[in-house]
Amino acid sequence: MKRLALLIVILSGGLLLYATKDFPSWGDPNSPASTHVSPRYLEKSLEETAVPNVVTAVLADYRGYDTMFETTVIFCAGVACFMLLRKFEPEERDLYYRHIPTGLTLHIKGEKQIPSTSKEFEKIDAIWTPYDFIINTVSRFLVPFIQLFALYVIAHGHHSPGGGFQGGVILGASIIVLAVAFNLRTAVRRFGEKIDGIMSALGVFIYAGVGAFCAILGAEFLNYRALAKILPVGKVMARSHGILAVEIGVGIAVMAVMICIYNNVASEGKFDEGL
Amino acid sequence: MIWQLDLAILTLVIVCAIAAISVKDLLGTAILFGAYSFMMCLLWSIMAAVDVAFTEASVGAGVSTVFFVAAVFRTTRRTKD
Amino acid sequence: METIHSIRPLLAILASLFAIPLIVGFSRRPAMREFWTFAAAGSKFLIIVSMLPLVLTGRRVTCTIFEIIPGVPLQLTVDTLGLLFALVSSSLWILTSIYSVGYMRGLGEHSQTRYFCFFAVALSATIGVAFSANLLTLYIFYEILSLATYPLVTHHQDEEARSSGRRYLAYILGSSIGLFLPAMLISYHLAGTLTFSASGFLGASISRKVLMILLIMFVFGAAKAAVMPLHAWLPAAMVAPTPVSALLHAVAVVKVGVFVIIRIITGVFGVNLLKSLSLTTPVIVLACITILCGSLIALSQDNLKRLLAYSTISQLSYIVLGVSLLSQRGLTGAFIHIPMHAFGKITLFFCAGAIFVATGKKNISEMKGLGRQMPITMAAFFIASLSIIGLPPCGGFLSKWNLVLGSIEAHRPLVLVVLLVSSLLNAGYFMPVVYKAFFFKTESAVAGVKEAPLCCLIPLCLTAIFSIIFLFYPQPFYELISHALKCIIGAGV
Amino acid sequence: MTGNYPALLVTVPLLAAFVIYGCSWLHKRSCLFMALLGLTIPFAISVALLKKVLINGHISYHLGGWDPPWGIAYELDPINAIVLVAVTTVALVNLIATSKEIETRFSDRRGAFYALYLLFVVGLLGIVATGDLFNLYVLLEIASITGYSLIAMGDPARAPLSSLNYVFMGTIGACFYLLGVGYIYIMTGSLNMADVHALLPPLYHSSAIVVAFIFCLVGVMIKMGFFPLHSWLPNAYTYVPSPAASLIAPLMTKVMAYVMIRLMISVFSPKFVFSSIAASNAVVWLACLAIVMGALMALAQRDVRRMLTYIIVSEIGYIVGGAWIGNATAMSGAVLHIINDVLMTFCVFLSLGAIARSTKGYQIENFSGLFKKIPVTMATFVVSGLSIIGIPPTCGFFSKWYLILGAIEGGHYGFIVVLLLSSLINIILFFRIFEEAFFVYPKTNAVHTEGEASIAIAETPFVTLIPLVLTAILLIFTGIYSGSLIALIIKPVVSAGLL
Amino acid sequence: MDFLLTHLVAKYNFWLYIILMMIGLYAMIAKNNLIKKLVGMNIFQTAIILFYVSIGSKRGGTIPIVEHIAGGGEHAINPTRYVNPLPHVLMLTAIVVSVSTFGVALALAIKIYQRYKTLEEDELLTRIRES
Repeated sequence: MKRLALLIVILSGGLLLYATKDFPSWGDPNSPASTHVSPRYLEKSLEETAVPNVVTAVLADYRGYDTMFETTVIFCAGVACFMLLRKFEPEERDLYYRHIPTGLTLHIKGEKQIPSTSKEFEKIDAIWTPYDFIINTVSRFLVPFIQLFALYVIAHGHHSPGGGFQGGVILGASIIVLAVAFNLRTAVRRFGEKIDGIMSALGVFIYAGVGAFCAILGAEFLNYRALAKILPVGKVMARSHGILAVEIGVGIAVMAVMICIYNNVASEGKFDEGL
Repeated sequence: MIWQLDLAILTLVIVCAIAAISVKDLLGTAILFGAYSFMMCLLWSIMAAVDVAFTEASVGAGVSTVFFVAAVFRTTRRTKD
Repeated sequence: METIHSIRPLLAILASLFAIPLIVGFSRRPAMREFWTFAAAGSKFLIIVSMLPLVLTGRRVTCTIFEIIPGVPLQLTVDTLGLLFALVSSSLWILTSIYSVGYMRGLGEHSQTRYFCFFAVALSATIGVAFSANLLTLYIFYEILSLATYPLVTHHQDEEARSSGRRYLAYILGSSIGLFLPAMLISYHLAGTLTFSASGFLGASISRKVLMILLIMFVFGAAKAAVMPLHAWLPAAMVAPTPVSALLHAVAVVKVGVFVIIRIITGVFGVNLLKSLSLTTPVIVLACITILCGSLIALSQDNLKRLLAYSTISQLSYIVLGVSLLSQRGLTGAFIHIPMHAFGKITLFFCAGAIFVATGKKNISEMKGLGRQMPITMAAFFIASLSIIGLPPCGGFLSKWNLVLGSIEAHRPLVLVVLLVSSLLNAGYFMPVVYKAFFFKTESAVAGVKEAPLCCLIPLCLTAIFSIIFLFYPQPFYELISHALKCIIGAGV
Repeated sequence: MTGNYPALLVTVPLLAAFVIYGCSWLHKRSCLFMALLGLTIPFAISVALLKKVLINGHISYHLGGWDPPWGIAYELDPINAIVLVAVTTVALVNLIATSKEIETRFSDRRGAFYALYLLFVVGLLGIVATGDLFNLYVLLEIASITGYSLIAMGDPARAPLSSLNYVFMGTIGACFYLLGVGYIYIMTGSLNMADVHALLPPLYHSSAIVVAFIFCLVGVMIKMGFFPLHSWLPNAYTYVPSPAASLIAPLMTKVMAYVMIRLMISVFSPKFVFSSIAASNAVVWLACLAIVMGALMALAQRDVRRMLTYIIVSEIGYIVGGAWIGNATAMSGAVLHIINDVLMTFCVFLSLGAIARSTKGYQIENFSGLFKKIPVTMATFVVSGLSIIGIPPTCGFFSKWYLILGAIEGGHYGFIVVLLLSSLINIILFFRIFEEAFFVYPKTNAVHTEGEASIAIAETPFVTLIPLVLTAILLIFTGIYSGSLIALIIKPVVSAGLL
Repeated sequence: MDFLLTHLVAKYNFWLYIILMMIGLYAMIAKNNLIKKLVGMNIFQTAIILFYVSIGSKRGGTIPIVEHIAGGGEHAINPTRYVNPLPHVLMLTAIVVSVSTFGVALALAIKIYQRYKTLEEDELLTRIRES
């Protein structure tokens, strides 16, 4: 196998090397890639979409259709992780509870359980370890700031690097930090699985829905210009707003999916203690 | 652009990549892989691809590594190669 | 030639297909089920007969269903030759249906519904082959026939039946896909059409070597004609219930094979082209070998049905031989051998089946003295074997006579010798059966046996009688054949 | 609204998938209805589009209102449209036919299942319709990721591993494709297929373009399971749950084969592919090898489903061989075979799924006496089997007809021999099963003479049976109308691109 | 030397990405551990991203965020001053695709581990053969 691998690798590497001889040299401003299609984005994007960050303009508008599917790919991954890993029935019905005031652990066998409304008891796993105070406090302190930054990244994607993806990932990461610092149950209590599932669908739905809405308004699919009919702005600014709308959708979807993947991977779909 | 820096990072990237696939501890692989992603992200920001670098920093070096570590915790650290 | 567009050829094909839902629907009521079989058989026969006057007045009936491949529509054309074949097979279907009822009920066979269904499909396909206007249509029906007969061959569902079925499929489908299909495609590539024409559609512009290869591929591709060495499926297929063997392996299937070869020689290549390049010599040689070997092997058979199978193999090659002689007499002989052999051979199979129903015996050695118990059956057997051997007062004489004349006409004396030797061999394997039946003492095993049920008996008597009638009244056949010959030979002149 | 059909075709199931997944958290029972709706509309749209394309000719749809090459465009010609119709038909019919099984088998995650199902269809539809090289990659990944997860839901013992292997192979394939696109981009600066097509001719002799083509092709070939690169396919398609099997097995490989033809004709040109690269003979021989090896490996299997997966490998060989012979007839044959093979494979997998209700496994031995038990289902199985063998008048015969004819025209006799040989092997493969199902009594049933009464008929439920029968009939109809299919739809497009 | 200058130095990014790609591909095919294969897969994907980003770079180009003055000036933008944004856009998509594939693959690996308690390919195959 190793020899075969080496052979394939060398073969493909050699082919690629052979091809580089015809490449324009690195960073050549006169290469076809830099002269054929892309100049228009640089020249016109501000004028046509009112978005100075050309990457955002291309991402969400000129090639917005790609990005819609990119978000869909993320969504697929979330749904796939849910479908593959999520276990609804626990394998063994051994329940562990921790009495919060005293720190005693209760082990219940059989059908009985403590109602989840109880404030004094906390459901735990057999492998429960006490939380680390410093980590807890720091992360609790940090999470709001992370989230604020994430919102900034989403909202300011028009003018600076960033956008829905990066913001969404950071937003998701803030919840993941909670799950790592405390445990998965705490994180899920804050941000439930159901909400998560609905939000992942909602995010991509916003994106595709904006596109479809443009089509309903009589333009092409994803032609945000059509939004000018209902928004009190000009056609160029309508594009800018459309981009913002889809970026928000992307942010929601990516956040929800990141959390979903983490939850399922970290707990093998049992939604217990987590790591 | 400083080509010496560029070259150094490129070398580091390759070193990280080779290390990541040859370390015999999967947790080590995870961390090395995170380092690799981060180097990559630096490389891209040098090349003025800020958006890509940002994404790679948050996705590749950040969330991917977390997933990776989570998966390693849920499976095994041991590997034969 | 005047052409009439009519849906009648299509109806003739569909008549038996329409019966299938009815047959399946009445699977729990045998009487109704068999009634529908008869109804289909009768209506099919009537439709075919209704086209007879049209064709005899020199017109042809066409029915284009649709264009299936550019230049090659799914098209049916009734010409004299096809009509001759269709008449023979549809008329015999009626008789076989009667016989089937007796046979299947007499033995209490299982899965009778399936049996009648596929029988009907097979007949449709046979008529389809007869009426095909081009090679593709013919091929389609040919394949349908192969598949429809497969469940009939494996009817008994035991290991022997299944292995025979496998062999049957291997030979028939293997040859048709492996040889016939590429030959057809190459012809299409060369000629751009596949429609039969009296002078053939493969032009003389094609090199002799290619034509020769194509001809050989076609002859072997139509493995249903059982030209050696692709004959082994036929004896194997004798595990089928006797009516199947009778109709399909004496009339429909094997005759479809030779009919395809006739079509190939007369419609694809054209007699004149073949004659001018004398391409048929290898076919003649093959046919001669098959005639002799088939008869020789038949001599050594003890199982009556296997004997009949080998006899069929050799008799089929008479037709192939007659056609490939390319002389007027030879063609006449070949064409007229289709009905003559059909009626003769089906009688023999009916008899074998009747014997099996009445006694349960399959081997000749166990049939000693059977003539006294089953006189009618054995008499019919005697008449039919005379017909196959080619002796008067039976129809078989006519075909043999024409073939002999044809071989002289074509200046092939060796063929004449083969024909004569083969006739002797035919007598050599048939006469002992009759002799044993009538002149040996009745064995205890068959003592007290009575004739088979009436349903079995009547058809075999009828076919035997027809065999005799045809000698004295061959006029209808001759008329059809002379029309056909006028097209085939006259076209190029 | 009709102007937006090309976009709606893809986005209606997309939106439906999101709605389904969202709603599955609130109300589980409405999922099926929405999924059906989400596939019926695209089906209607695809038919309307086909009609429109046939009347008005080529349709170009600019997404977001940006003209290509700056924006993304959908290009629809008659071949695209017919493949789209095939995809939507299969997806819709399969959903109807297997809905019952999905509902019971994935009851607690049916929302996720339907969402992935629809997204898979979205991916395929997009792949077929798109006119942008990179968009194709993204859609390819959608189809792949959904495919991986649908496959992994099968037999818990084997499916995850086969799926993971598929992930590895599939990612290599997609990455190779992406690399190829990168090479095209660096040389031309464009990603739009038509634009690239126009820009390429001066670059035909550039090594980078040749390598780009090779990488794109190898990537696509991995995805379609072309012979030496097929190793993921048998396992993945053997252990996939049966409702997904009859969706993925017919569509994925065939759509990728279509992508190959698309690359050959409308990105690169036949002139480049057949004269500049001059590898067509080698590829055709490789296709011959694929056909033979696929057939032989199928012969070695006792598991029917596994056998069928190897048949898929050999069918892909047909398409590749036909496409690379390099004349219009063979190319038409290849395109026709894509459509026919979609239908045949669909029918055979669907009936196999229905048969699986009545058997314990997919081993040939389990099939004994099935005909008595489920006659109609078996009949459809037989029809699809005959079609795969290539018996007229089923559709399989006609694509073989054009393929062989093209091979004769191209003088490629090895391909003819191989095609016929594989047909012969297919006869053995299928009649082995037919024999078992029709003429062997199940072992438990010792009574030999009166088989009829002892086996109760337990026919497939109507919701599965009717689609199945319709598909089987469709096989014959496609065969009969293949002449007009070629003349109206395939030939005009293919011969415009070819000699 | 001339060759070196024109082919090696001028295109060293293209060379290095090939090395990374080869490492990744090798790991994917030759490694025995499924997680290692996954790492190889990711390296392979990032190598391609590196390649694309290299296409987009321009000597003397700056980040593709055009300068603008509040209120909007009608000055012409000189595209040679900014790097090519299109590959960046494409690669954002590719990164997302790679993380999605990674997530699904990890889920599959966990599922495999749950059943067979190993992630080594050879051990998996023997265990499958035994069962």
